[in-house]
Amino acid sequence: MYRFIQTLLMALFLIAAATPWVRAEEGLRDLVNALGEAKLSNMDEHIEALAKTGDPKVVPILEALGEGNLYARKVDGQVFLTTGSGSKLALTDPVSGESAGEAPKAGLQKVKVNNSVRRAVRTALGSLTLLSQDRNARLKAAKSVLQSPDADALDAIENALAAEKDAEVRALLEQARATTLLVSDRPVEEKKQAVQTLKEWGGGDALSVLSSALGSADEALKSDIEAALVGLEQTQALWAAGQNVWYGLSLGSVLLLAAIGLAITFGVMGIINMAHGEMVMLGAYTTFLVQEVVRNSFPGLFDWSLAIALPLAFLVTGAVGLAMERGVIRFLYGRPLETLLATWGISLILQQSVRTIFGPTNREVGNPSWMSGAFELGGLTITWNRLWIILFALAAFAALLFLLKKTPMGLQMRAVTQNRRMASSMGIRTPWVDALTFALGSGIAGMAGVALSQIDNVSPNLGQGYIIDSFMVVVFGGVGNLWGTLVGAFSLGILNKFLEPYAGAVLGKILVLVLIILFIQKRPRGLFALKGRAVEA
Amino acid sequence: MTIRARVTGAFLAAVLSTTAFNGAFAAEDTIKVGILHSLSGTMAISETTLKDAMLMLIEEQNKMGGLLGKKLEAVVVDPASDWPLFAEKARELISVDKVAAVFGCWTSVSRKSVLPVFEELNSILFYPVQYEGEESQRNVFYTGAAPNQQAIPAVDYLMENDEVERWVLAGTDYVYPRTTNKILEAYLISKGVKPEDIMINYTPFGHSDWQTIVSDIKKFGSAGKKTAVVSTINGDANVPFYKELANQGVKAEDIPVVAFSVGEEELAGLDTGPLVGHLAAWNYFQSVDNPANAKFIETWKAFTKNDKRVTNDPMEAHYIGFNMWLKAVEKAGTTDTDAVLDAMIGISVPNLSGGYSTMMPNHHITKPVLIGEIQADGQFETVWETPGLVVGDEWSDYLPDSKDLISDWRAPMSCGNFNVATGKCGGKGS
Amino acid sequence: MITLFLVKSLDRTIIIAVAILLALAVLVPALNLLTAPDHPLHVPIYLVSLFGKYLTYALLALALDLVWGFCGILSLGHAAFFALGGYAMGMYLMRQIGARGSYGNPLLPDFMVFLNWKELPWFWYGFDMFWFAALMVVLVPGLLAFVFGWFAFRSRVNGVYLSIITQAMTYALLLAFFRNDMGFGGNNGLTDFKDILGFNIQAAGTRTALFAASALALATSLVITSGIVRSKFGKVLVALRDAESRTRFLGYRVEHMKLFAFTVSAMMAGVAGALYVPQVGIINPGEFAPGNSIEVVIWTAVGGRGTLVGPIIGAILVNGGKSIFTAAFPEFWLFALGGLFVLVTLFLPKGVVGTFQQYLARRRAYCVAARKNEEAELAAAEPTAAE
Amino acid sequence: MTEKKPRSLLYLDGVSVSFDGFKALNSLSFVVEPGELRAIIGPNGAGKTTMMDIITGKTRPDEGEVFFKGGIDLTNKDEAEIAQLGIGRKFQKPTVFESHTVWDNLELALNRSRGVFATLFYRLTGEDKARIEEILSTVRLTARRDDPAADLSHGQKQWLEIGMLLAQEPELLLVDEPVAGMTDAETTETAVLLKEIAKTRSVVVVEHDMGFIRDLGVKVTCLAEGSVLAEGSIDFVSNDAKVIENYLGR
Repeated sequence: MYRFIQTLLMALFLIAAATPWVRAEEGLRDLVNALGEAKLSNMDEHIEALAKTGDPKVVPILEALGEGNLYARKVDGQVFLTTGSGSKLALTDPVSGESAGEAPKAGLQKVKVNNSVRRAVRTALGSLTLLSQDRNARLKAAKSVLQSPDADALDAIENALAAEKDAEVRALLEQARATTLLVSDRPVEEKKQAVQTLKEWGGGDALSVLSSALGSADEALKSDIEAALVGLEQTQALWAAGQNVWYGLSLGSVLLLAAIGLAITFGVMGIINMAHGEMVMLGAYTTFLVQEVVRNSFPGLFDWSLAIALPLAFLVTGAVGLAMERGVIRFLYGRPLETLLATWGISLILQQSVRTIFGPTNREVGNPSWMSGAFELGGLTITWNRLWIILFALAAFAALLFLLKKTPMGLQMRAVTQNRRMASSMGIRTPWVDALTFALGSGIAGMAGVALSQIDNVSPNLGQGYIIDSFMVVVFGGVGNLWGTLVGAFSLGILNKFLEPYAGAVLGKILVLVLIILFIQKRPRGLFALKGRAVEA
Repeated sequence: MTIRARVTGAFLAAVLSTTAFNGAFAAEDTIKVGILHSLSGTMAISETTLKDAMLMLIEEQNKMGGLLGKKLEAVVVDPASDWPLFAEKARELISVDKVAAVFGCWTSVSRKSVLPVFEELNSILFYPVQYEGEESQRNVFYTGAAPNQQAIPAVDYLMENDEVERWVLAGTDYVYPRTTNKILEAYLISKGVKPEDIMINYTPFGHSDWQTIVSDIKKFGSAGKKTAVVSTINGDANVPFYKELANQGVKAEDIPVVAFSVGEEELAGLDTGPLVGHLAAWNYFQSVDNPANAKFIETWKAFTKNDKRVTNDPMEAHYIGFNMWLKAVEKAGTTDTDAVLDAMIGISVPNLSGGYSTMMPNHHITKPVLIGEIQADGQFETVWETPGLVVGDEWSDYLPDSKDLISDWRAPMSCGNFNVATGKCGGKGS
Repeated sequence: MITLFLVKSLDRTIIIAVAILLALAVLVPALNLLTAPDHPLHVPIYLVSLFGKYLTYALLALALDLVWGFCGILSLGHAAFFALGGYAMGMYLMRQIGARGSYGNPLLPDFMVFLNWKELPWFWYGFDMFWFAALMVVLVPGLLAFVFGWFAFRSRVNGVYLSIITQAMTYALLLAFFRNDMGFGGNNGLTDFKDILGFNIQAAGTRTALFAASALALATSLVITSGIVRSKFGKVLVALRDAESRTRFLGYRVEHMKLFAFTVSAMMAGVAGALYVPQVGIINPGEFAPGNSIEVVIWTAVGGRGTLVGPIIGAILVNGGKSIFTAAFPEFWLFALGGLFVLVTLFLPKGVVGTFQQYLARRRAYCVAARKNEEAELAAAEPTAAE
Repeated sequence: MTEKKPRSLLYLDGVSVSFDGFKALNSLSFVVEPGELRAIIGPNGAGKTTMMDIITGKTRPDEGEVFFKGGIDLTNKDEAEIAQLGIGRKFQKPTVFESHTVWDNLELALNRSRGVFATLFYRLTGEDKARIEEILSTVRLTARRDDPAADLSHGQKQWLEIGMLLAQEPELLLVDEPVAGMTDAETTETAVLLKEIAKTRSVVVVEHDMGFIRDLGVKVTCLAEGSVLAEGSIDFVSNDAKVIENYLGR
């Protein structure tokens, strides 16, 4: 399928030298227009033909094709590059690159693409752009040849390697060359060299390349590959354990975020707040609303939408919390089990309100660019959104700790929750402090909602999924102890992730629950229980 | 403003249904249609839309003069995603409200819960959702897809088009994924796929931490053979799953994911940019280009007063089921259950994907199967279509105990589980 | 000894409640079976099943009240015992289907057949016999409660910690029963029942009989609970609810007391579940959902915890309301339900029955005081102890 | 005090316990003879309540020995067992069963079999009835026998609790600040009552009220910082220099 690359340069020369430019342009136009009539099944042949021209104009055309921006005009079958969306599209002539006006969408027929077409486009673009002027284009090209090794492309890769100056691209090309070498019919000596390169490269990808090469390798090569594999597998196992820890931390940070507000309302104030999950949900919906406004009015600010949503979510859910405390909960102090009933009722009301206002379906909350994608750290794959969520959870925790331990406000809160009467007789306005503490807990839950909107559904049911886990974390860590919540969240997260590969996701979760139950038998007041003379009489 | 409109709309709907409930003073010359979809609880996310779709279909039909000269009247109840409550509400609809037919249920368990009620009280249920098959009941019409109308064509497509050799069957741990995966596993092995090239994974409902599983999929897919994921992951868990796929950089060109429970509604909650090219197999997509569908979408948007509302496959199933029921009632001249049950078989109505769907003797319908790729705008683009219509196969040919069973509700057989090997009705027959 | 125990259990309220239940057990089936459908007194089968369901809920609420209202153990996992009882009954009903399933397999239930199970798992053995299933209905929840309580009460887990781990228990069971590998039908649970003790489960006669059985079970449980509560043991329960340490220092083994109450309560919940399943026709893991357990708490709170008829009235009120509202205001009933919970906790902290009792007690006290005043005025006599 | 006294009723030797680094009891040794009435004084935090917690099984000592009636090791028994052995305890804050009547409170406290089934099928005998009546009159609550305990005054609750302890028939009674919050008249009466009680059993009283202790006129132990500071008659102790510095002087 990729045999054309071998003849690519030759064809380029021949066409460029032997035919007048006009004919080349007309030929290109025909090829492009042919795309409009092509079927999905024979599309790759057309792409191949286009790539064979070697014409740099082909690059934007193929890119547009891959992105689904290529349309054929229904009246004359002319194919155009398009931009924009909605009922009218702006057309660009593929050959001249000039604007060709606008056309209603109804008069255009999209050139259909599917995965195999996109793959063909990617490969074609890869070879076409290996020698591009643009460093990023070369980088992308190197990645794509690495992903689809083809013996025929080996020469092109070596040519590109010879000309390449950029270290990063070079490294990729080296790997691509080694990977491709293994599937080529080059001599064993060169292949041994390639195995070495791959071994030094390391990581899961090298492992998979080598293990798939093992099956078809010569006897002479086999021992080399096997040796390389042993080393790679060992390091890979270590990295896998590290990766698991990372997943555990990441899950733990989600648990921490979900539970941290509850550590205030439940842990510190003793309110069994079943509406806690709904506070998280309201925070997520605030993010949705902020993004709606940003999308419609200030598209440039999209990357900032989360930063805008954070304080707003805090205010919104804080206000809801304040209203809840003033309206209901303040009548129930000292009757913790009854707060459970009332807040359960409130959670039903909040859920149904959101369902009525925003509809029952999921709402779209986008990831800003700095929260999308992943990067490699040694053998670890770290996704940006998880990293930010861990950082955010820790920051929220630190801020809360600071607020409670180092500020007058925090002192008052602790005073009131420890001894209401005493605090009140010392001039602290206890009702006010109660209300603010509850609002604080709710507000933090709202901020957690902003973060969770990045990884989970934004639907009226969002909160329900977290409420039980949150209670488990707070109880496991020890009610009334923020550090307990922190340690509890991360240890449950990591435990869960280490059980998951052996027991599966479902059984793993059951095991964690059983372990919590057993743990509470051992330490009936949680991990970080306050020891001391029981005040109970 | 749209919010206010929706609140008033919902309020009006509530008032309407209140009057509907107080059936005592409702006019006698209406035909009542029961709508049994969860409006609260976990399934409200999917089912509320179907309730709205039914209200729209009934309103449209009334504009065209109703049925048998009478107006249709919708009776809406909320079974609240609580399965035993489904049974209670079904009983209430049939014996208190005396509805002529019920359109409802989403999950298999809700259908299982109401089955005995429909059987006992002899009424009709239209069930609009793709399901695991292995059932054919006299009082139920299955307008959603059976596994052979969704799962098997999707796998065929991937095998032919993308030359997939390694398969990940990922599902939520409940009956539909379990059965579908059993069928697919048997099917794949019959196609020469080696057992070690099939990875099966189950997760709990509402699973939200997909890091480990997605990285396992990546690892499974990097063994040098073309790999695809067949996802029977249920509603709620899909958004975090796709978000994790996007973030870990699993591209459709490398490891395509084909899903059977992800439709336009589910995509509405996602940024589909990074997901372009992942697949879904359905019998209908909103993007299908034909006049009937265009009109349907237009009516829907007008009815919901929201031009961002999307349509999806189960809505189309209700559309087909409702029209079939209308036609059957007209043919029978009465809403009497037995007469309608007889009249239903063989009824053929236009579907929204540009053809006709027919009610087969096994109470399943014929449908085209479409494979669509996710687009950046949250729609699907059809990339493949079965050449003709596929008949829903209630008893799968790929499960050892069900391959001998057939269903035919026409007299004289009138049997939901006729065993062709023993020639007796009632499974193996003993 | 036992008779004394039972006689002591009967006071006026209990006698009235039991009488009403017994009357219902006779009258409702009679009115359903013996009157014509258009007769003004006819009770439609729909209502029979509905109220039969409410009665099993009432029994569940009563069971919870025994541990929560009288013993101070707020169990957020009582639905688990209910569901286990239900599953035991469901397994019996499944086995009764026999070869009438879709696949005609005489031994295996349908869901096992199409998931390719080859033989019946060991824990399904015996469930083809009613006596065995009936035994399991009380034994399985009882045993779970005993083991769970043994550990928890011995370790002195109490208050919210206990509530949360009971919730963890039911949640873990929920996840476990969702697993198809467990052999309980996964998410779909057990359904498609045909008959019970040889009677067609859909027949009106069977339904009314089940209703009567539920009413009888509730009446019996009411008498037993009342006996427990009115015995010295019951007084110890209330004592440890109010002052656990004091009770301990008086020499009572608080953990044994709690364990007994918890186990009895779980068994009652199991019976409720077993009666519930044939009436609704399905049992599935959804019954284990933590939300269900919280709802039971709410029924009890609405009716009045720490009273015996309270939970019964609460369960019927809330569920009746739910049945009406889900049909009358399908989009708004959650507001009504949520609002009800908030209002009850705020304004009727003792529940409907508790508040009513309080009102009666206050009136009585007022009358006594008034009488005393009169007497004092009349003769300045020595005030006698109020009777 | 280190030699073993097997005939003593209660014997504590070298008992230490600490909470999060704070040493509540520091090698405390303490002996009570049968039939003795003993008063314990000491500043706040001296370990008085902790000592009671250890004797009654609520807290386990980190080290040290606790024996009852010579050979019964109390450190491995829980509250219920110890109570059944015959050690009664009155809390600092009056703790009675508020939702039960005065009568029921006493009935529950009665020294009868306390198992699950024994209580389930318990029947009030004439003998028990008479015993309760007797205690009621001892603690002067006969008139209020059918009132809920919650309705009693503070002093009456203290008395009811003492009555419950009497019903329990312990051999050793630990009483924590019995006169806190009582009127002078009530205090005097309580002293009389305790002396009365001490005729038939040993009593250990923790109290701050020096007047009350003088009324009792018994041997006094002064605790400070978790160990015994001084022991002897009230005059001896109140003249001890260390006691004055640590406690009385303040």
